[in-house]
Amino acid sequence: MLELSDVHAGYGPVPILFGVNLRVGAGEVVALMGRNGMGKTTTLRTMFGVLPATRGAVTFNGQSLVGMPIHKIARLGLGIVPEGRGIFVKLTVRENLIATARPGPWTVERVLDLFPRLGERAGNMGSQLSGGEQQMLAIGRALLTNPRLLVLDEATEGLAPTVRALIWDALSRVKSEGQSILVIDKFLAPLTRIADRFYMMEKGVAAWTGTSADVVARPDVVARFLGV
Amino acid sequence: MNPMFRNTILVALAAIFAAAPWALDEFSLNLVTRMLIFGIAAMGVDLLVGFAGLVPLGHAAFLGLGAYAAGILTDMGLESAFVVWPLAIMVGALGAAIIGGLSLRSSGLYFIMITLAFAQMIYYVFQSLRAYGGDDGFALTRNTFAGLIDPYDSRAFYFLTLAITLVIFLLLLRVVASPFGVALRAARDNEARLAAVGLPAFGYRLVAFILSGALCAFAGVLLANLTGYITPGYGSWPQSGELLMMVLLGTAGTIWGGLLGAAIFVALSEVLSEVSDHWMFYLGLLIVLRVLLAGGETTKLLKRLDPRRRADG
Amino acid sequence: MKSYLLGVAASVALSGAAMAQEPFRIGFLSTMSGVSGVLGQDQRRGFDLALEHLGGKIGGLPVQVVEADDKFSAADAVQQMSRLIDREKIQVITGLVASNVLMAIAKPALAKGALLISANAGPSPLAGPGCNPNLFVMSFQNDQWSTGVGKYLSDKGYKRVYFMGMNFQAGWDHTKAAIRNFTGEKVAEVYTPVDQLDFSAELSQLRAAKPDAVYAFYVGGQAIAFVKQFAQAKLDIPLFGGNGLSDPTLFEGQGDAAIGLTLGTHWSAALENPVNKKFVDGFVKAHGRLPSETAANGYDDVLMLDAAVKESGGKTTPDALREALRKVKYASIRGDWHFNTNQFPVQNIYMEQVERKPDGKLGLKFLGIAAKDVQDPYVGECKMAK
Amino acid sequence: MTFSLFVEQVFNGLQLGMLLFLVAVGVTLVFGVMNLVNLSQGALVMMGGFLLATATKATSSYWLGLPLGIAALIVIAMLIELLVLRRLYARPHIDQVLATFGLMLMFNEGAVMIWGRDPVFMAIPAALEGSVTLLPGVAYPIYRLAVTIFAGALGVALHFLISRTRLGMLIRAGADKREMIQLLGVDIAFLYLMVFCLGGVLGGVAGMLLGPISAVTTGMGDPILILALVCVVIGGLGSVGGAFVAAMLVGMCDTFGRVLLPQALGAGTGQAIANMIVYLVMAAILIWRPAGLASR
Repeated sequence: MLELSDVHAGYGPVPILFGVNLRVGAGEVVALMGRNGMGKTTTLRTMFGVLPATRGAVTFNGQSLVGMPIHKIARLGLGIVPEGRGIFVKLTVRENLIATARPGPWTVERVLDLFPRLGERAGNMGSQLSGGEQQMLAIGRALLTNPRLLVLDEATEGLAPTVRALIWDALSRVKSEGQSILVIDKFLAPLTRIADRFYMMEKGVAAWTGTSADVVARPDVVARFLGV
Repeated sequence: MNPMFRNTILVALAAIFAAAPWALDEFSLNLVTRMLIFGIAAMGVDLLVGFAGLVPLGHAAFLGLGAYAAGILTDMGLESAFVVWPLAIMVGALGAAIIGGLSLRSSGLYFIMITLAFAQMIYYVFQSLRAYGGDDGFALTRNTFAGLIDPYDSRAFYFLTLAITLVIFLLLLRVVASPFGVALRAARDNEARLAAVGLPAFGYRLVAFILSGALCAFAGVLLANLTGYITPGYGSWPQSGELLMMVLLGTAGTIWGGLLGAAIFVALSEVLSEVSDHWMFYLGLLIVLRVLLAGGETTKLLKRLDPRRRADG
Repeated sequence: MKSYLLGVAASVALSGAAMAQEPFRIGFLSTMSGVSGVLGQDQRRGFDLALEHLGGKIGGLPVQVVEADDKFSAADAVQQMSRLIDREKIQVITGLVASNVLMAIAKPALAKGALLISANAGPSPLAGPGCNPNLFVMSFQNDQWSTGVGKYLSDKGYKRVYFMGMNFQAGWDHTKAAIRNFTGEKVAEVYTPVDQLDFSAELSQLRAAKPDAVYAFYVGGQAIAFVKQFAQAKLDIPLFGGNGLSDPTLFEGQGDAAIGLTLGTHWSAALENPVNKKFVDGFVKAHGRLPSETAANGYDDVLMLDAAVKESGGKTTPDALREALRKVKYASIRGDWHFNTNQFPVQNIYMEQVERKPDGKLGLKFLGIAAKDVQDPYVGECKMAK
Repeated sequence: MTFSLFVEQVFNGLQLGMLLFLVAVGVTLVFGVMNLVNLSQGALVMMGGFLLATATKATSSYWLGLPLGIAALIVIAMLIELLVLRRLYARPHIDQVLATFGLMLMFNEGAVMIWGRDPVFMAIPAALEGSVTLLPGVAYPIYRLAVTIFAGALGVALHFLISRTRLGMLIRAGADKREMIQLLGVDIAFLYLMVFCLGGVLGGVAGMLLGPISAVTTGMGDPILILALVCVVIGGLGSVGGAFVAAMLVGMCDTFGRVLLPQALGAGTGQAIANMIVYLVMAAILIWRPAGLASR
């Protein structure tokens, strides 16, 4: 459903992406990995139209996203959980969920069922939440836009192991509902359990792609793209 | 700019300014004098807008402070410009120190609004000075120069203003190129970095504010002398807006832009008001178009003309 | 530019028969733009109507009017004065609707030898020590209207009067003159800021003081706001003022609230004389409403200049006109009046009242003379060097 | 000061405060959500007066004129946003100040070109004529009371809009994280348009309410704009609640200052300080809290 081919982009005169090719199919969970500064977040920003692609094509269900305003891209069915979570601090938890909600299978009740913790804090302001709660809220908020593709950028960064486990559990449940997901994360082990396919980014291109089984079977790939 | 080209322009400008008194009738000469006077004020405002990145919407207050101080001192029997003018400028600087000290605790939008509010306060002080005509204002006898200059000779007054403007212009060029000017711009671009090397942005900004207030006060003194009459209108908030327009019409952040902008503004309002009683509409339209069509040119220029950045690449 | 065009048009019209005659070039410096532009614009309407009635000539001379806009600012006024005198080489300047503008240009213009004829502003400093042989104010001195009103209030037997005014020179002049000429008790003397538009606090205070009558000096937008709010407060106290409190330019804005206002004035649209009738009828026909006091001054100004130029035998130099103006006699729209030694008018002050006319529009009823041959109180301080 | 005069002045102060609040809300919302200085709000106040006067005259009915006038205001506010302000959001503050200052000049003189220099009349609607007795001996004009109540009701409605509706949530979210709400599918350009129209219309409505009390003339909005800006600064930029508190404070200080200060300090000094009281209060508050009352 999502296809990037030969995408170039950058900040002003500084190029970051040098021809990214990437594809996410319907119902698929795809992981995007790589060391810091290799262009993962930039790829997402280009997909969402925040950064203009200087070359190449981004299509979603056959429709070109290049040059489209950010909100239209989102409305086509791309839901994002951004790096740093981007919670609205002056809104309550419930308001964060419903402010940008669009109709579809995901409802507030189902999200609260997925993350019961949010239900307990429904009346609290966004600014009063812990990091883990903010992350749950960001995921719930993205789900409530009822995206065809959910995109997560570093959804477990800086969280305690128990909270991380909660998030991974929730994502597997989401996957089991048939939701397509594109996920950026640093933790390989849980990703191999949930992702169907992997892309490894290096120096602005998606240098390697393969299934979860391939990743597990190829320690050399892991060492090359993720090792320190 | 090519130095050869620049020098040619400067020489040509100097020739034009020197020849003006003989080429122009008294009306046009007074108009040019007004341009220079507002140029001084606009250069002062530009110091804040273009170099400190602060937008004051109340600098007419210092224009008014200078004019009122000069008028009141003259009324008290001090006639010599050598006494009255420095005192009046000091009054402006003192006012700027107080207002600046209070306003500079904020920045951005707050700074705009707070300077406006303080200027309104001073405006109402002028308006309530019953001994000095209240809202109607009062007449000022032009200050004397110990017999060196005839204050009522338009040419003499023009050359005096021209000389003052030139001196201020050259001084300001040195000021913005000095370590002080560099620190001021550094504070504009990255306050945290400046603070990290132990330089408080507040101090630099306050000095810039006082300097710009003093320049506006000087312009007020000159304008009061040229006009021979002082009203609270000198300190009104639309006047503050006009000072900003002058900075924009020139080019913010260049010092000479203040002079150019003031000249354009004075000429523009003169021409427009001769063409139509509705000149304010067209003035407003021109300002809006200028802002919209400039397309952020001001900011781009700010960056391009910043010597530090230019040195970087 | 506009004035140049007018000038060129006038000069073109002159070629031919009038070629031999030098046109009378006159500067019209007034507030033509901005919020106060209504004053200068109406003054100019009156001025132009008189020119039309005189066949475009003053004292038999073709006229070239050069207009300049003072923008209600002292600094701009001085600059425009310089344009008229230094560039246009005009020596006779009239118009001058605003006190602050007249005050600002008087000294420099007189120093250049120009003749100033104010057709509206009459600030007290220029009537006293600041008087000058080349400065004529043909309209009124600020104190005159309210001198009449103060006397009228005393004559009508009001005991306790509440005085209010705008906080600037004209406000003080007018209000203090009313107080000076009123023999009863002054309940209060309140001045409000010139840009204040809500008088609720002052009106509540006024209600609590329970005066017999109120004198108020307000002009322009403040007059509209004050009169409306006074009516809305349902105070049932008669309201008096000068001509500025309600004039035909304000009728539309004030509506019924103006009905019953009693005003002191040096001229009224209701004055019965043939010249005034011709003026008022002509103005109503041209502009669809009664003329304001500034329009009347503009009109009367031209009539006076016409007589003065005839008196001087067609000479329009400041010296010739000055001497002629000192002796001038003409049929004025306001009846007989003459220049005092300070060259401000000595004239009757009339009372008029705003009423609803049978045609449904607001109009003015003439109540009579409040005071005869009123002169300003500053004339004694004028030491005119002849 | 007698008790009845005190009560009356409280009502006067409330009414002034409410009107200032309506004008200040537009400025503070635009500050908060779009980070834009809008000096053209005063022009919208004036346009409100002129439009209602014209619409009332054309339809011979205040109650028909009111919705028509508001509709026209919405169109004007939209045009301002679409043609000018939209291009200024990413600009430095000086560009915003000057462009909106230019707009103010254009509207003030444009009103002269359309309606002429003579002030335009606006009557109190017949249903709101007359006065009510608040206390024995204190008759208060019904219209002023109605203005206070109506403006207060608008304030409550606005509070409801901002705190309870989706639009309100988006306004608060947009003031917080501009890019994030676009990433979640919200058309920010449309949201900004809505916010500006909302603020502009509230300012215009203030002008409409003011019309029958004061003069409908060019520049009538300018002094109100300045006072509203003071409220915005005292209240804290972007804070609607702060603007409300500040507007009440300014309304009361101004009303009571004009009565009490001349009594306490003598006519001359008292009146001079009464003119400045609002600015003195502002200076005092800013020395205490440089970012306004709403800041923590």
